[in-house]
Amino acid sequence: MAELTYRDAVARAIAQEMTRDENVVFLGEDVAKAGGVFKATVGLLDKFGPKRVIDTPISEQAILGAAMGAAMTGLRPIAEIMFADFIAVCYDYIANEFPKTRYMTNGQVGCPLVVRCGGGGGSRFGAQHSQCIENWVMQFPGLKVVSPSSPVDVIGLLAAAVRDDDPVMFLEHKSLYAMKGEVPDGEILDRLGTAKILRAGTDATIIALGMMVHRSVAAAEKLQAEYGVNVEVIDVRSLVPLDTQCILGSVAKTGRLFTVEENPRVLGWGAEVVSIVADEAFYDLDGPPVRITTPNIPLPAADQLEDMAIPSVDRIVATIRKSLSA
Amino acid sequence: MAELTYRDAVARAIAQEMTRDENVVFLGEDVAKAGGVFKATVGLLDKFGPKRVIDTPISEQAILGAAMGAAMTGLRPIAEIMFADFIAVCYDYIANEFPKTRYMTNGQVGCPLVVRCGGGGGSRFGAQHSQCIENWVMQFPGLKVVSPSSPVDVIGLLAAAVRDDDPVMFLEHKSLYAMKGEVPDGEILDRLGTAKILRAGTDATIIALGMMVHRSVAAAEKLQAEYGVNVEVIDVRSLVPLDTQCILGSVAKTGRLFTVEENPRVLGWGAEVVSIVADEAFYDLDGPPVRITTPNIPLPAADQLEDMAIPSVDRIVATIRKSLSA
Amino acid sequence: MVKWNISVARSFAGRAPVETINMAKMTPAAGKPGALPPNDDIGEAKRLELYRLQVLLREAEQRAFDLFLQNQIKGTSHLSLGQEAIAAGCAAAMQPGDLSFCTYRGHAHTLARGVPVEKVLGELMGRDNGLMRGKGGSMHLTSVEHGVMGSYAIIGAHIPIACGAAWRAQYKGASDVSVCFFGDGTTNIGAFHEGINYAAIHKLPVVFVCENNLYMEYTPIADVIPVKHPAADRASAYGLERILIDGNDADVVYRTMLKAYARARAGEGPSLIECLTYRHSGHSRADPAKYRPEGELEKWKQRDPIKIYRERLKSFDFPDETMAAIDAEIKKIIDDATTACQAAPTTSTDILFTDVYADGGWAWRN
Amino acid sequence: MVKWNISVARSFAGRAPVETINMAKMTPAAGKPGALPPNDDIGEAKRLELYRLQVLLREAEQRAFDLFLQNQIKGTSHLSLGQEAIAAGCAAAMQPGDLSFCTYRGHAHTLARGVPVEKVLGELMGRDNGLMRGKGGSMHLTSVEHGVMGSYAIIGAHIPIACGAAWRAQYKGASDVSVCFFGDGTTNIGAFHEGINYAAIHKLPVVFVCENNLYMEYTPIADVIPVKHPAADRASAYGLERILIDGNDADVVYRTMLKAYARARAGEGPSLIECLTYRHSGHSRADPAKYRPEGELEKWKQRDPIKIYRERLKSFDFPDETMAAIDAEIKKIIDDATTACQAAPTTSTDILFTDVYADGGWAWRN
Ligand SMILES: Cc1ncc(C[n+]2csc(CCOP(=O)(O)OP(=O)(O)O)c2C)c(N)n1
Ligand SMILES: Cc1ncc(C[n+]2csc(CCOP(=O)(O)OP(=O)(O)O)c2C)c(N)n1
Ligand SMILES: [Mg+2]
Ligand SMILES: [Mg+2]
Repeated sequence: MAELTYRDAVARAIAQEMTRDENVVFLGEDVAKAGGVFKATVGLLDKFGPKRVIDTPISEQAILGAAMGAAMTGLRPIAEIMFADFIAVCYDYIANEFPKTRYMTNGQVGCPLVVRCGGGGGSRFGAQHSQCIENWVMQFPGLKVVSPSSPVDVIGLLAAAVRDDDPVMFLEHKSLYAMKGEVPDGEILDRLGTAKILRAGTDATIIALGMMVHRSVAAAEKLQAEYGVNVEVIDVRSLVPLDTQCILGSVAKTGRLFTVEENPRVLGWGAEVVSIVADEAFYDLDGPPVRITTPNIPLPAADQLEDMAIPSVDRIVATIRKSLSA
Repeated sequence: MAELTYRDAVARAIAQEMTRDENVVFLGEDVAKAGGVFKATVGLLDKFGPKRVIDTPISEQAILGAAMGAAMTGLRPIAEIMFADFIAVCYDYIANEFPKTRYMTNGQVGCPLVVRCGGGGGSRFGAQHSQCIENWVMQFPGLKVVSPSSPVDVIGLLAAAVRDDDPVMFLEHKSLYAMKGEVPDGEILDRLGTAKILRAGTDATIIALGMMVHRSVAAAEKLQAEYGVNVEVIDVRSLVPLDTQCILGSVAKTGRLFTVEENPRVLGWGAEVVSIVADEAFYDLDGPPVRITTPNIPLPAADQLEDMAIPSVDRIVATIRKSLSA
Repeated sequence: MVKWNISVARSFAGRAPVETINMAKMTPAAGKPGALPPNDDIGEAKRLELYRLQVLLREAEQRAFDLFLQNQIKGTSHLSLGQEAIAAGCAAAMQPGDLSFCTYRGHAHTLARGVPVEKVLGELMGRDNGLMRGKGGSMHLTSVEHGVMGSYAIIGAHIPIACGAAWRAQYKGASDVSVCFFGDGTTNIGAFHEGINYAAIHKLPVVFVCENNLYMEYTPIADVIPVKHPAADRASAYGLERILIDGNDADVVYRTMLKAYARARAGEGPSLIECLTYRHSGHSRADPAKYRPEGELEKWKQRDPIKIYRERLKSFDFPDETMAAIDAEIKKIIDDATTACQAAPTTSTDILFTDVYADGGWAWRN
Repeated sequence: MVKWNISVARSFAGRAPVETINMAKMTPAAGKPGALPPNDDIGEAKRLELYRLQVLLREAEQRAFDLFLQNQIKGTSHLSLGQEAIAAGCAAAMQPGDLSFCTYRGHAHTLARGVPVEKVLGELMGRDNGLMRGKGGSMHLTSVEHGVMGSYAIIGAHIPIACGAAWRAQYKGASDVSVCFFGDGTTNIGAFHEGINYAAIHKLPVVFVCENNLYMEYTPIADVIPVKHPAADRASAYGLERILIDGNDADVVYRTMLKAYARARAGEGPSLIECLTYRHSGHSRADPAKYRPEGELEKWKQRDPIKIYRERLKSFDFPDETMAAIDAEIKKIIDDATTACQAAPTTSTDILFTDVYADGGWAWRN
């Protein structure tokens, strides 16, 4: 058991998988010699050499396309797209190539690869370098979408993503890179599609992801301590596959659903969760399902503006209190 | 009053706007000399000349980027991206550039342009040429999203889109190009953000878009005729801005909500509609809100497979009957 | 109007100057009239294979076209009629295990690798005997067992993908070459630039074949590029040699590819080869190709690759019966395939829900 | 290691051969020692402007860096320390109404167009007096009134956008030129290829300025291109002239740009100009730039553009006091701006919800 940062957990996970399987290769911009602009891949080049850890040109389409061609023919590439926002310049692979290949070829061709990127706000980077992009990528049948909120989940879920035979978007959160957490020694392997109940509760269910998990837990503690409201917090961890059973089970118990999302309001991942619950657990609900999100605005750069935009512990608390009339 | 196809309505709308405002220019692949691969822009080159109607290289990023630069500095470009699926190769403009520019510059720069494309299934074109992409584009604050279901709406909404000072995604449906409809003479100008109640009803509300509007109306007729179920059908027409009042008003009346979407199930636009209704009209709902969609699969090419994937009149009827136990 | 003067790379491997030849003055058949079937670098067997392949592609696509007209094939399709020398020459120079990456205009390249006509026509007809049982359709023909790693319908996407397959070969020390086909118009999309650059810096064993048929869908390529040759005139931007060849002469294509593949296998890196050609039909099923200047098609039909090749064989003293026998064999293959497809059941709809994910199903949630 | 031999285009407009000059052997100041301030093509006033601009950019960015260290500026920033000759030379050659399209590394280009230092520092500090009142931040500096049409943080996106602005000028018969700045690494992204091609075929009045500072973020450009010069060696792919200049000499930049702008205004089309330079600081705030080989920075500091320019002015007999007065004036401007920013209120949060849509608000539904 050691304390590790979320950042170092990335390198450890990649190293674990590269050691296990020589078909695992890693490419991206500034990932090798420099160890990544977020320093999340330091040491990999030294350990595995330039044949397996590759600095690329600023050519995101070439990165994802090459990863796909390699994956189709036997390698297990991990591709880094530095900031999640840059997925937009190579979106064809996300939308049209990775997820459709297996289906269109009637199962002849698979695409076992992982795309890692750092998303999310809190760094005062402005509208083009701060986005949570779950709702850019989860609508494609065939593509999996994972987002870890802790160092141990980074390792376990990234390992699971690398071993998965489907293409996986692995969405890290920039503001969590410095976060520390306990991590067991030895190999760590988790399962995609499994949500985690981080805090059991009876009065309401919060479904959260990434950085919002931590704010949700803090909000739940505050709701308990200050208002006697007992909220269950679920770290959904993986949007595709989605652990619907866990979500529905919790709502069956609490009767109330809140999603906490970092993305702007319209068509965030929470809309899918709410829609599933509203359809399948309608009669379990004791009140409206509520989405707590960034408002429908691009993210501003200045710190006080950005802080106001992204859901805060206080906003989560206030929204839930108001909705529960607590 | 004349009968016009949806296809010809596109050309008429563009001509109307180009005649009105010489800042309106039109560019895209094969749109000028050939009149578009869907023949929706025939005659524009002859009428307005090669300075205003431009055949481009296969460079979707150049098309949208050039449209944006022109829009920022005084023109009113209409850009065609041939098949909606190709939005993926120029997605950066959709996700990061068009919608954020005004906000990031604190209002200094606007981006008044229209991107037209032909989407949707029914043509047996397979997984990369048949998609409805509403849920690729509606999650960006600053971007508007419109999709017409009839010739007259094509003209009125396209005219409104061209005159709008915000960037607008104008999503036409390939399978509707041949559809005919009555169109008044003279200038036609509609309003974005206004849904249309196509059929009044009392037992349930259907919200639909594009080709699904027609199937929804047919389903409603059948439900009425064969099962005595009186369904209200709303053509939502514009997802951003969204006519939430119309939707909420209808649900307040009927107590039941169904969305009919052509996209695969996960995180379709219907999830946003359902989430809004579940939150804001929870106590109006007499039963679960239900999304009728293509299943969570890429679209297959063969006709019998494609027909089974996309919501049919019969599937809409069956789903609603089952849900209403009618 | 088409200009017949094109530059042809004389020496491939080195940096030798390119030679400008006048195609109009070329004898359609380059062999010496009256000579015996030559045992030159290509040889008799390969020549017959090249002829057979070209006829096969021609007749299979002609049949696909007829079936469209009879509404037995739905959807769209993009034929390579007139461009067969490229598909034949490229495939005939490949070794088993080499990989093809095709476009929506992929029937010819797929068939040229040995995929049965029945499987291709079946796919177009949405039958259960189709290559992908109807799930992919005309634009996505794939047959991994024949090295056809897919047909890609988004312009340029497969250029980086082919790089990736070549990267795997390099990484594993395998000797296969990835061959990536695309058109003139594809050279203007971002993925082209990114992919070719990427291949060049890593010296990947990939060969990029640009079939310059003078048109994109309906717009002439000359209208949208500031250079004359969309691929050849850009090769130097990637440190590659300028290679421009006559794409209607299967021997020229074959020879050029042999060298390019050898170079790739030797670790010397990618090649970008522009083949000048012309499509006889419209861009796709929907296109009557009225945008072509009068006489252009007729001029190119004089340089029909099959006509050229038949005359070449004749000039090498192959007897007429040899070609007639091949023609007959092909006709039978295609007739049989058509009959088989017509008899085949349409795909059962249960496959709608298979192979979305690697577990074989479509479940995305529990 | 840096190689000092670079090719410099001697004659710009024509197709004259480029000349290889040895920068190491160049006297840092090209003027004749002892000569009077020259009334040559550049002239005394412009020379002082060029000097002043470079000092302004240097000092303003140095101040920005200091404010970061004091945590008065949050977020990231990308400085152009060492690259000032390009921003100064390009801006000094522009006319009012010409448009600049910058990147995340845009402070210098923004200031060079006359945007007040206070507005730029205010933006970096998230103050209400900032250019965009803190909504955009360092990477998105925009001042339409000064012709700064935005700073773009997604690599390459602004290349087609600049084409669009130039298209508008061409369409309207306006005489302004759009100038688009980007780095060496940006030449490998798809949008570069699509944009330059597009500009070339339409002969748009746009000038593309590639600041080759030898590095992308941390990776040397030489590691990821198969040619020597990422922009110059690719110009011919777009039918453009190869232009490679010394980006640390403001006079060279100024002269080159004057010609390129004139060419654009004359309807002769775009230019792609590669300026060889070096950044003294890391890529961004977070980067200590440890990846650079020993001695490289020092070598380039000998060719510090401001040092070069000050020596040139001296060699033209500008008295020390002239430069000292400019230095002092700049120092005061920057001190005053800093004080003003520190005194300015932070932006009130009500602007969080303004200008999402053209109606000034953020409502997307009724
Ligand atoms: C990204 C993208 N843009 C546009 C298209 C539509 N499209 C299909 S084929 C084609 C023309 C391609 O021309 P070329 O590369 O010359 O190939 P050819 O069809 O002549 O073989 C176009 C524009 C597409 N499939 N993908
Ligand atoms: C599409 C995209 N990919 C990657 C990045 C991250 N990034 C920002 S600056 C940079 C390096 C750019 O290098 P260059 O073009 O040489 O410009 P310089 O920073 O040296 O001025 C990279 C990779 C980005 N902003 N956008
Ligand atoms: Mg072509
Ligand atoms: Mg650089």
